[in-house]
Amino acid sequence: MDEPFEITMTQRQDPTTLDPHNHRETPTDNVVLHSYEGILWRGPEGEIIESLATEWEVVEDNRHRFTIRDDVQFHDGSSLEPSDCAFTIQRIVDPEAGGLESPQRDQLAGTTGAEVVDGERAIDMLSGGPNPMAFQNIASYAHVVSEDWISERDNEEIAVEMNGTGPYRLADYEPEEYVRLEKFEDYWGEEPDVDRVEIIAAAEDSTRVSQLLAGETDIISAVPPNDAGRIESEDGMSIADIGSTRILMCPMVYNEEPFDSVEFRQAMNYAIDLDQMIDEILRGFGVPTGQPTLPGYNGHNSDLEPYPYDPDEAESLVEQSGYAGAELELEYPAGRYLLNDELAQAAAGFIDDLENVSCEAVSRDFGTLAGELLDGDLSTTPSFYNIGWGNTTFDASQTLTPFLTEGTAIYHYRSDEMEQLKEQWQVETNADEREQILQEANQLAHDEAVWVFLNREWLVYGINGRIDWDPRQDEYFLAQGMNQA
Amino acid sequence: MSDDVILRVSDLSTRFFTTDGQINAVESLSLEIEEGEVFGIVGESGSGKSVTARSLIRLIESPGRITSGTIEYRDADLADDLREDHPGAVDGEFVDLLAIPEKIHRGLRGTSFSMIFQDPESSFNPSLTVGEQIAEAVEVQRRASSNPRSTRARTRSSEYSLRSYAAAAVLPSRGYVSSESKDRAIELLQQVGIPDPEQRVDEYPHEYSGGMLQRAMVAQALAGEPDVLVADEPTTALDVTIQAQVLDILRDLQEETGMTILLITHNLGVIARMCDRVGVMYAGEIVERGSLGDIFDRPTHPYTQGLLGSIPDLDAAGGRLQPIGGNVPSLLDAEMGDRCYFADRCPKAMEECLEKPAEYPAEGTDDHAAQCYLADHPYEASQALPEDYFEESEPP
Amino acid sequence: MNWQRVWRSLRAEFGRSPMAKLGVVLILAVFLMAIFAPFLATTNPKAQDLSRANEPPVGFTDTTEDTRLVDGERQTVTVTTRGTLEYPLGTNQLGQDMYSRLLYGARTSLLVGLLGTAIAALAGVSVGIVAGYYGGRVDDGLMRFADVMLAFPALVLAIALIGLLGPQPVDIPDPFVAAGLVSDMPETTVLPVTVTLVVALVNWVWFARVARGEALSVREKNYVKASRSLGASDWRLMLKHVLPNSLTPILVLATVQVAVIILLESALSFLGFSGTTLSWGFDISQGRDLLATSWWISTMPGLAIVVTVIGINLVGDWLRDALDPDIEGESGGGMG
Amino acid sequence: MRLTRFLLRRTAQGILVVWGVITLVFLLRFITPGSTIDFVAPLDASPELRQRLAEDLGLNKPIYVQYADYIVNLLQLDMGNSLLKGRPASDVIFARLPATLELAIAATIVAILFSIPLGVISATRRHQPVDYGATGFSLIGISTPNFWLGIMLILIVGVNLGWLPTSRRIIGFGPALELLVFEGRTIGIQVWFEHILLPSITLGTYFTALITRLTRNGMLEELGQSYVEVTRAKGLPETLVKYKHVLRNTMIPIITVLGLQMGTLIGGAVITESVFNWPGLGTLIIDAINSRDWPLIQGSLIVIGVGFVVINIVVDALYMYFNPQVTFE
Repeated sequence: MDEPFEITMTQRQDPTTLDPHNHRETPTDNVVLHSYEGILWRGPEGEIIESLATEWEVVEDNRHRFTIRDDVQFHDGSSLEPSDCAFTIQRIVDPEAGGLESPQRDQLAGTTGAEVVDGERAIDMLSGGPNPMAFQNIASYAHVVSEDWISERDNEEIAVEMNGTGPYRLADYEPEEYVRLEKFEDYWGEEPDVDRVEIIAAAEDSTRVSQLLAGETDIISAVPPNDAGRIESEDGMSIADIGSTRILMCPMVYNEEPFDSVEFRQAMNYAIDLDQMIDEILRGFGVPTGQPTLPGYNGHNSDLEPYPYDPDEAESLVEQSGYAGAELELEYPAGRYLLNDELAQAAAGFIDDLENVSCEAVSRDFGTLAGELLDGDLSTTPSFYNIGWGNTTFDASQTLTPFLTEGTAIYHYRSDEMEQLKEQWQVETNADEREQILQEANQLAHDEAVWVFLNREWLVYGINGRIDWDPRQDEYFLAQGMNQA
Repeated sequence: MSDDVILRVSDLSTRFFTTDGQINAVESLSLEIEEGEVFGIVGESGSGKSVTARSLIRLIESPGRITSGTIEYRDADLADDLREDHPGAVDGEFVDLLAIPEKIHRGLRGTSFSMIFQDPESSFNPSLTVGEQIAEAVEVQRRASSNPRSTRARTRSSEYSLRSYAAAAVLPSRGYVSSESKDRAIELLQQVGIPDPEQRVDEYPHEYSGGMLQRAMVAQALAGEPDVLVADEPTTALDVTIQAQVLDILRDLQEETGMTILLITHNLGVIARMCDRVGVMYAGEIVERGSLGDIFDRPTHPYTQGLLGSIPDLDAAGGRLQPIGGNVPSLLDAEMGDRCYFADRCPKAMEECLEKPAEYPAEGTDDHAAQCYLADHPYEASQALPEDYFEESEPP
Repeated sequence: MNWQRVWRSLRAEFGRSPMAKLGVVLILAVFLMAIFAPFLATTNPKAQDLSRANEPPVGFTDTTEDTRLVDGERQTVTVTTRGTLEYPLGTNQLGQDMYSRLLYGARTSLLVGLLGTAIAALAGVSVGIVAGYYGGRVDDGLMRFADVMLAFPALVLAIALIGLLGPQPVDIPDPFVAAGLVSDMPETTVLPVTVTLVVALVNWVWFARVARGEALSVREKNYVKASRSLGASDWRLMLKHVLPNSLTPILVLATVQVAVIILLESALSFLGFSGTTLSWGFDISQGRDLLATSWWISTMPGLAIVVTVIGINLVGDWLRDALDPDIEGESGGGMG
Repeated sequence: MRLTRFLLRRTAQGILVVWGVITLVFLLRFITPGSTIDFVAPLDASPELRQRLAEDLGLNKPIYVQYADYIVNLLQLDMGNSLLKGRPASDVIFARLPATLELAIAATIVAILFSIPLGVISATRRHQPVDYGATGFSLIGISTPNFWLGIMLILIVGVNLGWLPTSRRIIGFGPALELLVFEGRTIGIQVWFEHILLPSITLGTYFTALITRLTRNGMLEELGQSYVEVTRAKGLPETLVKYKHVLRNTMIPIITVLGLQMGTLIGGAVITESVFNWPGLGTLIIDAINSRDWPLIQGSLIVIGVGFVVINIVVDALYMYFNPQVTFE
């Protein structure tokens, strides 16, 4: 191969920083994970696989050990030491350690720090008590940085430079315009096929599709299903798709009229024809859900079916609830998820079709809506809203805890039963026992109809035929997984 | 006399086509102007004087149009130049100005003909200096005379690219006007008696007084050293003392350069002071013409008599016309009958006046003539129309 | 002010100008559409039929490559859809009737346009007259404040305020539905209150400037001075002399402002800052991602805006030509 | 002399206006519901974390202290750190500014290049087909929402015909020029031009239409003035009459309107940037508002306010240049 293989990728948003620990957005991950690697990593199906650590084990309930590779170099030429891995964890959980108030701290919830194991190329991750989520979290978060490199720089420099161990090093970065990456010649792992990558962003769906069709870019994320046909039918272009880790739902605040009635909440679920929404709006790119947890996740309850479409049942449940004639507003964040505007409007439309309820979809900008949801004050939370939630730990608790148990910033539901279950899943380390508890919680969420359950969001990519790539569930699209076709 | 004639107008009609109807502003007008004389046209407001002036230099704009007639201008060189390309326009030494293309005609403006307008305040572009505007007029002449033999060269609108127009719009001092022209503008200002011309030349019109502006206007009109100067109410807007000054300047310049002046005014005092020959205008027609003496001492047309009768003292500068009874006639075609237009105001109107009168020679010099039946016939009171004749027949 | 004379010159200009006639016809049509939307609409504009989504307007045939995921397999088929009379202007991605949505969208545009202009005029004229009439420090203070307002681009200020305050929609009951004359149509029309207030807030300055100018000149008129020396109160003078004299230019300005505000409202809806889902700008933004496949969803409401605003501008030209006030700034304010 | 004195006074006034803008922008933050903290704190932050963040950002001080701090910092050109980008707000804003300026200037050039000749031709050939065409175009131009126009241009020129790229900026004018000057490669300018063409047409159309209208009406009015007849009587070439004399006077009202309409241009830029994915101040402001990034919102609005004031001073100076009768009291 004489010609260098160069590709351009377009995603929805630009990275907000290049600091792997100072953000919480997938678009930023999609850039920094070219250069920074985790201690562990995930396979395409979400399974935990080795990365910078080759072995991992539970030493004690509150001590998890990782054995670190010895053949790894950072882009600046220094070699990876276990202390770098320990520093990475410290930097996230301890504001004093890395000079950073990391927004990812709660992603390592329970973790109190990390230390190098004397005399071994290994580190111990420490937690206050039993930590059933330790390996799941490390497989998803904590991307390793060089302690020396970080210590020599202030946070503003770290935000615009990168020095990781990954297969690509930063070549050129113009904030909010592009990131250019080139192959790191001394990468420890398998040499990637792609020599140079440019990552750009376009918030508009149509813009990304146009860019792909015009040959201005090689791979785009979040293709609206309407345009999938145009791409598929274009010579040398194709679609790749996979179910994501995100679900869409419409939470209802449990103590506000009329949603304080379980019957009413159930009625909302019976009212919508979810299958038709998925078929017609999403063109099948989606799967109906009936519980907060996706199949394949810890705690998924396979006995639960999505609520069927039954408007008559819905109307009679509304009558039973005593809230006939209710007027609802469904507030949705405009353009935040794949066709969520249309989905929310359609859901509102179906509810509005009931004889005894009227409903209107109201578009909100995500920032304002998120502010109302996240202030921890239930009274400012809209009583009925649409939101999406990604769970990259493949564990039900990461969805159940924030939404359905009291005291988190975003909760909208509480019941004594759920609170009891939460106490258990937070500490239970026996995997089977924990699975039971989580399944029970999912059953409860389904029966209580805490949300109007919508679909699992689908990842739809448009790809130029010169690239061969299988998409990942976790929304990452990284050049190291792409091959020249 | 025809040897001395410089401008020969025959059968000139100018009409305006408005939404209210056709207006006959100038109607079959004929006159001859001799080289070096001051010819005056006098008449009330609305009699078509100004339109006549504009017609002579072809400055009639839509919806107006010169509908018939010829304006012949004597210029042997011009005639030679045009004989080949526009044979129809040339007659001996005379060139019919209405038969040559606008482009060639434009080349004559400023250099062969020039005009002084009545309202100095609105006749200058407010956003350019007075000097700049006079210098433009000089420049027109300068460019024309740089190649005096060829009318085509002198009438071509110079090598002026779009770029320089744009530059001219933005940067007024660049482009068209040369510094020689500017110097000449200062001289001209001095000539018309503007004090401190070196400084004044760079001032804007709003910094000038009305009288000074009118002098500047004279300077501008003279900048191209025209053969014929048309002065349309040159002093109307000024107060009496300044009127006199401006008229003196005009008279002096005329004597100095020997140019021909066509002076248009409603002020008989001005006429008396300036003119050699006079035409009296009424409703778009010259109703009487003759030497100054003919008109003032031997007026024939009842209208002229009315005009003169209303002036207590002709020698008093600024003596104004007193209104004659009745209304100035409408020039709307639909309301103009085929008769003497003055008949409805004429104290001596007779049945003959209901037909269009011919031009009759009158007592006095050779070219004293009047468009009135009475010029050649005695007045007979028995044929007079009843006093209320026109009131009845006028449409309500 | 002499209303008879105003009326006469309006009529004369109207007779002369075919463009004025066209403008009045367009405006009347849009008004009738908006008012009688419940009768003219063939379908409830909010009623969805997902199985009839993205149908082209009648007379058009749409052929698309449709890729669907069926049991985990992607299948691509060529789908040909023919427009039907049932949905004369086609349907959107929810299978809603574009024609009916167009009619109801006119309501939002006109409601916001007229109400916003009325508020802006009321506020602007009051401030302007007070400033012009009293002059001096009052004038300086108010006009510097107006300068500050002008230094914010209208659209940016509007986006900021709406983003920060939320849409605050208010439901206005539809009288025809309430009276039972039509059924199966929306019972209310949504007025996006924040948008209305914000467009008024960003446009009052133009009215203030015009009213101030008029007040300044009227103040110096002799009859006003005379009335004042006779002891007439300031308020009385402002209401009796200054206000009526300012009406003509304000009327012309208001016409133009309605157009400006309609454009501004549609721009805000387009950016998702409105608060109603029945608006032309909203439909354009919804159709934007479907441009390549379903061009009519964005095109139809876009044309509706263009036609309406042309109509208003023509009427504005007519008023201006007939009444000939000297309005500073031609169209005043701005669209986005 | 006149100009210098005038500029000094206008600058003083401008500073006052900018101060007003700053104050208003600052107050805006306090009248709006929702706390900044909600946007800074992670999705599931604990109350303690939120409290600490508030302290870090100085959000718990009294308002007048915050105001004083803000002014003092601004005087040192410190607009605070962008919450969203984690960099100084001024860096973010000034990095975006060239894109917006390029777009605005390109649109203005498009507008002036087309509108003034069009207006002049239209006025001088009144009631001829070209006049009807120009009048029709300008009517449609001022009535078309530019977001819709942009979409239609993308659809037709970008997608259907494939002549021009549909979005993005790729390269700034500065770097493109460097490429040309130092390396002699025209590709930079070419790419820059291809990308800016549709956005600048979209943004410029309203102005083109507006100025065409103003030019035509102004020319018609001016052509009726007596001095025009005088210039013709002088024998000046017709083009000189129109461009030097008449157009110059027509410019006076046009300039006034342009100054007042600058806000529209900036507002239009917001929309155009959003449609064409143009990385300028407009898209930045929308992002900043959506994420309640106050330092960024305030900074952008202040920069725009200052720009507006500066442009208007320039416009006033131009106005004075074109209209010698003006004396600014």
